[in-house]
Amino acid sequence: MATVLNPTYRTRLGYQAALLGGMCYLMSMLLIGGNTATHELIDEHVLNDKLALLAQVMPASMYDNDPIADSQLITDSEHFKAPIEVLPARMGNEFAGVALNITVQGWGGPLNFIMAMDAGGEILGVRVITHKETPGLADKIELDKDDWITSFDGKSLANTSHIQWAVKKDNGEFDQFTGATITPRAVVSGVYRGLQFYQQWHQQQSTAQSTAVAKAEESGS
Amino acid sequence: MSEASTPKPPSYSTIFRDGLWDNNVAMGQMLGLCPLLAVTTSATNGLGMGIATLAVLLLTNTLVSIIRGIVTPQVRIPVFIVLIASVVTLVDMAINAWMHELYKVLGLFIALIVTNCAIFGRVEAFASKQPILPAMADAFAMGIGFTWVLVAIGAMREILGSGTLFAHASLLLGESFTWLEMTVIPDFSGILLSILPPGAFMALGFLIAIKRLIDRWAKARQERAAMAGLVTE
Amino acid sequence: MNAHNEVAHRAAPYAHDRSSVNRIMLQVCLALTPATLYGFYLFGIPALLTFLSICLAAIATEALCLWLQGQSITRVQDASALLTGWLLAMSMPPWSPWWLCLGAGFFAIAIGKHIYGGIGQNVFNPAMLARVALLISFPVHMTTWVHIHPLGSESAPGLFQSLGIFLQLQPIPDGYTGATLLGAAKAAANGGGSIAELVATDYSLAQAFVGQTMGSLGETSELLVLAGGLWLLKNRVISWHIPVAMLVSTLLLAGLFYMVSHEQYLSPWYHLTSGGVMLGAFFIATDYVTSPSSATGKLIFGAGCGAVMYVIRAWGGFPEAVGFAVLFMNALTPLIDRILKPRAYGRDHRGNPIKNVSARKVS
Amino acid sequence: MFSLPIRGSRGGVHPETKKDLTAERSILTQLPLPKKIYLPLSQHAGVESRPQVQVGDKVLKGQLVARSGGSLSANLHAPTSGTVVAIEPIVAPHPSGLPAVAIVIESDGEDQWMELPTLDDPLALSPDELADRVEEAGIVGMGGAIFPAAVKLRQGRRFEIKTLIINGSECEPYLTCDDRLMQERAEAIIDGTRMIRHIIEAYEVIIAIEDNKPDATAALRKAAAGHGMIEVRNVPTQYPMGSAKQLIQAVTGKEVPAGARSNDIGVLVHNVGTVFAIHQALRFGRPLISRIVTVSGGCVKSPHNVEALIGTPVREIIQACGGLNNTPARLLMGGPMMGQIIPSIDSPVIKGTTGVLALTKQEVNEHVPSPCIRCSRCVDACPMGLVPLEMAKHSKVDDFDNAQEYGLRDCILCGSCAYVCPSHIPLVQFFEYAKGEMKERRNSESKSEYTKRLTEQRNERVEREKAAKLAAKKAKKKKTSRKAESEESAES
Amino acid sequence: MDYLLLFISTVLVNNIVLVKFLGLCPLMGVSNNLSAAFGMGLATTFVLTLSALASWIIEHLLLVPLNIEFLRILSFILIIAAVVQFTEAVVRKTSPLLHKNLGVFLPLITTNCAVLGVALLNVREEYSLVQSLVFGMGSALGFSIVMVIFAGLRERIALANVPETFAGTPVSLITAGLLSLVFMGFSGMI
Amino acid sequence: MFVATLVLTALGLLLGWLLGLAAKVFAVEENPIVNEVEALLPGSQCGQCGFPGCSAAAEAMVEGTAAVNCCPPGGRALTETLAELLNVDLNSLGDAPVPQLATIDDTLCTGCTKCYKACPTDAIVGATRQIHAVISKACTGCSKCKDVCPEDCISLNPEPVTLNNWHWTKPEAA
Ligand SMILES: Cc1cc2nc3c(=O)[nH]c(=O)nc-3n(C[C@H](O)[C@H](O)[C@H](O)COP(=O)(O)O)c2cc1C
Ligand SMILES: Cc1cc2nc3c(=O)[nH]c(=O)nc-3n(C[C@H](O)[C@H](O)[C@H](O)COP(=O)(O)O)c2cc1C
Ligand SMILES: Cc1cc2nc3c(=O)[nH]c(=O)nc-3n(C[C@H](O)[C@H](O)[C@H](O)COP(=O)(O)O)c2cc1C
Ligand SMILES: Cc1cc2nc3c(=O)[nH]c(=O)nc-3n(C[C@H](O)[C@H](O)[C@H](O)CO)c2cc1C
Ligand code: SF4
Ligand code: SF4
Ligand code: SF4
Ligand code: SF4
Ligand code: FES
Repeated sequence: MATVLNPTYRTRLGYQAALLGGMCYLMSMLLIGGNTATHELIDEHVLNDKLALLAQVMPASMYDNDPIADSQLITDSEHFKAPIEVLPARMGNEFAGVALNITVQGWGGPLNFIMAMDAGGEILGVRVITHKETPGLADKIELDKDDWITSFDGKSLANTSHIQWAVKKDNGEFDQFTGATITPRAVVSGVYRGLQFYQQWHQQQSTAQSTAVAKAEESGS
Repeated sequence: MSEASTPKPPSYSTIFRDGLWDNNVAMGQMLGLCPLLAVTTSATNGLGMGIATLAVLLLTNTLVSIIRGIVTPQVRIPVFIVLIASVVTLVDMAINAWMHELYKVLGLFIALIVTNCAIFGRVEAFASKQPILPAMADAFAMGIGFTWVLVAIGAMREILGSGTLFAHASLLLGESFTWLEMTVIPDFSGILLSILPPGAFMALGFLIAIKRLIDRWAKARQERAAMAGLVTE
Repeated sequence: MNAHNEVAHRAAPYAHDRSSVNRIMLQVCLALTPATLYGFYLFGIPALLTFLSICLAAIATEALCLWLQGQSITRVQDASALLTGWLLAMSMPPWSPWWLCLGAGFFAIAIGKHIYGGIGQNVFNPAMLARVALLISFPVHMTTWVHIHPLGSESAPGLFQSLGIFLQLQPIPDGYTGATLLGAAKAAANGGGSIAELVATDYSLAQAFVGQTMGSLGETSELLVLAGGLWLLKNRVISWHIPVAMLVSTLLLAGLFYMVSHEQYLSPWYHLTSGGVMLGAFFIATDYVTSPSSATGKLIFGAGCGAVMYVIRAWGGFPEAVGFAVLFMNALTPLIDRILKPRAYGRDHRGNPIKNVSARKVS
Repeated sequence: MFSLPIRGSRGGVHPETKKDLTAERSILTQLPLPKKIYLPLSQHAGVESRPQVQVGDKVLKGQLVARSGGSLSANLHAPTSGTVVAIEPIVAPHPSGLPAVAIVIESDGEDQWMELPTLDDPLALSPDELADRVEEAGIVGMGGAIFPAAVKLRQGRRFEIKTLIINGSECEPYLTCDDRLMQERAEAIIDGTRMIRHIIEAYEVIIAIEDNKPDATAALRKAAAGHGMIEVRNVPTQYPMGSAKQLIQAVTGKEVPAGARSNDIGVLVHNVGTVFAIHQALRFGRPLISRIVTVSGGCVKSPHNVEALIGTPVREIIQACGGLNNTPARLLMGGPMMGQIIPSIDSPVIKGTTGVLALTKQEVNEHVPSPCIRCSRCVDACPMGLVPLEMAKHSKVDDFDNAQEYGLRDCILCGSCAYVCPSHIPLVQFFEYAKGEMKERRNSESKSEYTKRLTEQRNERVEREKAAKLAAKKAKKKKTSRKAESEESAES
Repeated sequence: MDYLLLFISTVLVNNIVLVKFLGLCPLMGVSNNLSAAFGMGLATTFVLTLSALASWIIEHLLLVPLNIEFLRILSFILIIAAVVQFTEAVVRKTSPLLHKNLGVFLPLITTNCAVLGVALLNVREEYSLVQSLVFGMGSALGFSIVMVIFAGLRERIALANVPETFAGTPVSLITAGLLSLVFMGFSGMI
Repeated sequence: MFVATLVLTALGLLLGWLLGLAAKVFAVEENPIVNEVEALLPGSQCGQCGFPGCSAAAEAMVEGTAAVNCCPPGGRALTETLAELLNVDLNSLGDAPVPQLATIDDTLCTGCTKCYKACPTDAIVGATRQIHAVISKACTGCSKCKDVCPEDCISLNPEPVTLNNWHWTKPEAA
């Protein structure tokens, strides 16, 4: 159809329409081909990225469920402006811990990190996923650049007091980076609020669970 | 783009000279600036982007040259754009699937190769008027020309900004690129400016200034040589 | 003796007042001298070293650039490079290391000025450009402020220690550095602390005005800077429009928000007495080259400087915003100049002839 | 938003007046007669006048030697008696150094007046008649504009003139010719003023004098005492107060609209020198053959005002002032602000010559220009509210449209901007250049239009001829074609 | 308030040209004269707003429901290109004056990364329809402001005696860099 | 999946049709700018530009093969108008040829009227066998008269500088 070479045909509307339509047709076929060839790989990559990240903060040996599948978005305006993603880990049916995907405000924009806690509320690890802080200055929050981020390991609400949850400049426990205090401050306070959130959430969960269990027992009995 | 109106394909040496130096996409035509400046925080990124652009250029120039006979002016732009967009989507998919790390760094800018003015510029100015082989050669020359500028700017900014060159090349491009990685200035905390947006503009500005100096020097030399020729005769 | 050899055939006027570029620049330098000397007294020998190295770097770069462009090197005599270096030094941390100083002087003159063709051609204020570029490039060094250590006092570093600090052979001793008022306020605001509390405990307005505070040479004694500025005004080196507009707009904006919240916002008087506002208003925003030429344009320019400065101070990421504000308004200057031309004699503001033709024709 | 009220006066500069060199010395009137007198045919705004004498003719003092060459031109009279020895190009008293045709009269030493008419009281004559006599006397504006006075008066009659301003401000440094004239001949000036008022029927008359000339003010006040309606008023000393536009603003508070003339707002301005010349012409029938010239400057041994015959070589009036004590850095005709360098010391004094200045290097204070530092002093100094720095920058790259945008059109070339420029940029020269180029362009545009029209006309004609030829051929009349052609050429 | 914040952030803080590096070719190409820059700014505002709207509709009414997101780039750019070309044809015919001032820039805009970039960013940031529009207009305004400021600067630089090596493009680029440096003053403001 | 093809193809067809339609409905006649340029040119068809006449020159200028300053009779004024119209950078052009004026040497002129007939602007006056003269106001310097003059008495020179057209030159520095 698109091979008519007679110039008079070319000025006809049908020709224009057919040309662009045909082009679209061909190209969409091509893309469908491309998509079929790659989409599985891509999906896998995306999943792997997430798992890899999770693995950094929570050893895979800790759980046997699929935290990503079990994840839920929770809005907790008391602690965080943006909704946070909660990825619960279970071993068998036992609650083993949780990973939180949290976004706070950094110096240069949103700062997105993931933190994981064991069932006892002790931090297993924290990793920054994406941020817009100044490279070379505040990017020491990345593990690649500095191991500052590991200073949270093992901390909990129990072993570190409210006052200690701050950068040294503010009389707290954690180092700041010279010349860029705002970023560490944001991370420290984010992690702290994450712990608080966890505490609340965990309590709700267990009360919900216990009431559910109680209910189940009730109905069972 | 004066060659746009010449019906006869220029010689291959002209094509390459133009692409690599004289009429370089980035330095002569001032096109494709967005990716050029956005992703060149390191030489590695520049190389990745350059290769992606080269691939797209090659494919689109070829395809457009093939279909140039049947396109009419009324729908020319949309048709070319559809073609370019498809090719870019394919490349995007491919990089995402097979060079995922690089994809994460280049991000949005792969999709934006569609509107990279350089691609459309070449298609319009060259491929839509020339047979396949010169079109391919042109794409190749322009692509390589674009890539080297990307790498050069990336290198300038990376060295000044962090003292390294081709850092993370193995991570982004594959293990076989490990040999590229090097530290140029050890223990250098870097001039932040150069990897921030202002540094990008200024790096390109200085690169073009350097190109000018070289051109001028070459011309002076040529003239001197010509003069010398006169003297002996 | 025939002047025709020097200045060729030339149209009228054949008379000229005594002004010259060199004279103007030196007048500005003179106006800066008291504040500078006071700064040396407060910050001691390292400050002197910083100052000298920046000025020398600026002058040397100027000479180099002139030579590269094939212009007469004697042009450095116009003292504009000295002034640029001087103002730059006034705005840098007083104990800057040598490489920072040399880099600053070089950047200001080479990139800020000579890329555009030298004196009078640049579009941005060279000194502020260099300061901001360095702030972005080396935020740590550019925000290292030392407490005052007046010459002769015990804590003042001796010659060798000063050289050591300047050449970065030894670090600045612990406890010598701290945050400026604006820096602390910014930190307080970002950390959710109370500004009112901070101000009440740590900072005194009178001290800031007289100069007993930390900061750059040019932001310590607002009083001496103000005196120098007024002297320039009196000598008609600068006009009142920019300084007044800038100070008034800062005062108004800061006052407005201070009324909204004492907790969150700093009092306008602190805004006026810290962070080199006086230096900015009288010496930096008034740079001829980069500010508008009409009176109305100058008013808008000054007000804009004040407003942008306040916005960045109050909500932006940088505590010391004079440089950014001035540069931002520099960028707008060509537009201001184009739009706000003075009203020409016999024309209205749009450039059309006025219509006051009243004489009716007799017959 | 910032619409400021129209201010009394704006801009302007205060150059050192240097008037003390000559202000206290009375006018030298009895200069030795020059041997030769050179009368360029173009001493006024407008077209050249046409010679009425031939080489070899004998002329008497005051005799008409060249007649006005059109509606905008002026008559020229012999300043002394003698013989016309040449009508030839001489080096014009003009910075270009180009030649200009002049009538050269060799003085016979007698200085013999022609017979002057006896006149009735001019105030009893009709204004039109008086205007005719002013024209006859060859009077042009003596304040520098050299605009034919009669034309101005006649134009003024077509408007309702509320205010006649006599311009005695003399704002140019060095010059004191008006000052001395006002001091020494106040009566005559008042008399002339009354005549002008009579001609244009003005409601009020204001003699405006800068407040640095108290003696002149006093003299005129005294002379004007008997005549109501003539007010002698001081205006602030500020250059260019003498410019008509600025003076009108200072005196009446009104601005002359751009592109309009002072007549349009009911004002007429005349210089005191012009007034004196009009007095001479109407009272005594004397044409304009001499004028007061300030001879001053650091290189002049004994600076004085002199009453010089028009056409006297500059060399001779300098000699009358003791000669030079140094080679001048600049030799000027007019004041230092708006005057012009003259190519030769032998150039003649013309009707518009207010002064002859021989300035030292220190006085001129010229420097090699450096780039503009945008200090905007020129903007502040400009009495017209223009933006000289931008005008110059755009003129420099020949972007005249933008130069116009910033005010080139309205520039009066007063030089205030260049006077204050710390970078010593020859701003006025940029404007002179730009104005000249624009004029050239306008000319070439109109020439282009003109030739286009000519071409079209010719083409039409050729067509017509062709058609005619064809018709003629058809009619088989052989001779006609030639005839038609010669007719055509005769027509054109 | 959130919309306001988003707007300010897009205009000043994350300026599309100076920080996000989109639309640089027109910035360099069409800024040597103020009126052209102004026209380009207006035309871009029009197209950007339109494309933000169109792309949101396509994404949410076509691509997502049909699960064919991989056609995103293709369909976005197709629609943008067609709309732009159509507009241009209409403007050229109906208002030659408008065409002279705006229309000539329209074809240029199709290949301006900012347009597709904004559309894609809208999707990536998961903006709502209103947010998309705010973002689109904010970006456009940011683009126009920079365009006009830059044109003003370039007009002045054109009159300066820039050394030969830097005259023209290099000094323009460096100025753009310095302008971007100045805009960094707004960072941290969000 | 193939719904994708369908959607896109439909979209393509629709848009293609729309654009084709737009091109037709909103068609504008070709290049009015050549006419505009031609209207600006002096129209004396003198050929000094190297083209066989003004319309050819106009076409070449619009195409970009002729410099906008190639027409000497038009002078700077025309050059600038054209440069603005065609968006050409004036600085990139070399020096324009200077407009010339013809002068007839009256000691040699025999009054043959050949020049009179050749002049496209009727700039030459004089009847048969009388000395001819050039009205400089009307002469475009096309040299046609010079070419036909059998006595070789016509010369072309740039317009002389006089007191009337002299003006200050552009200052050197700053
Ligand atoms: C170019 C530049 C980038 C900056 N980036 C960051 C950043 O990413 N994170 C941060 O916390 N502060 C950043 N800052 C902010 C300042 O350094 C700020 O003054 C500092 O955070 C205040 O903390 P201090 O008490 O350590 O001086 C940056 C400053 C500059 C000049
Ligand atoms: C065609 C023409 C007509 C003029 N008519 C008058 C006139 O009617 N009245 C007048 O005062 N000046 C007239 N002028 C002269 C100028 O306006 C003259 O310069 C004026 O007196 C202002 O003096 P100035 O040169 O000091 O500004 C005329 C000028 C021209 C070119
Ligand atoms: C800048 C400038 C300064 C002038 N200064 C004087 C002056 O001092 N005295 C004067 O009589 N005319 C001066 N004139 C000329 C007047 O504007 C005006 O032409 C003159 O007064 C009209 O009178 P006239 O036609 O009798 O000469 C000056 C003109 C200009 C443009
Ligand atoms: C009142 C005044 C203020 C000045 N301010 C500055 C300034 O802030 N920064 C600077 O680099 N130069 C300044 N200069 C010097 C000079 O204008 C500067 O070197 C030019 O910008 C160079 O083109 C100033 C000059 C004067 C007269
Ligand atoms: S006075 Fe001179 S240096 Fe100052 S702005 Fe005007 S032209 Fe420029
Ligand atoms: S010469 Fe022209 S621009 Fe300069 S001050 Fe006088 S009127 Fe203004
Ligand atoms: S030179 Fe000018 S007037 Fe002569 S033919 Fe060419 S375009 Fe026409
Ligand atoms: S050169 Fe000769 S033919 Fe041409 S216009 Fe002049 S006079 Fe006429
Ligand atoms: S590459 Fe972005 S606009 Fe050209």
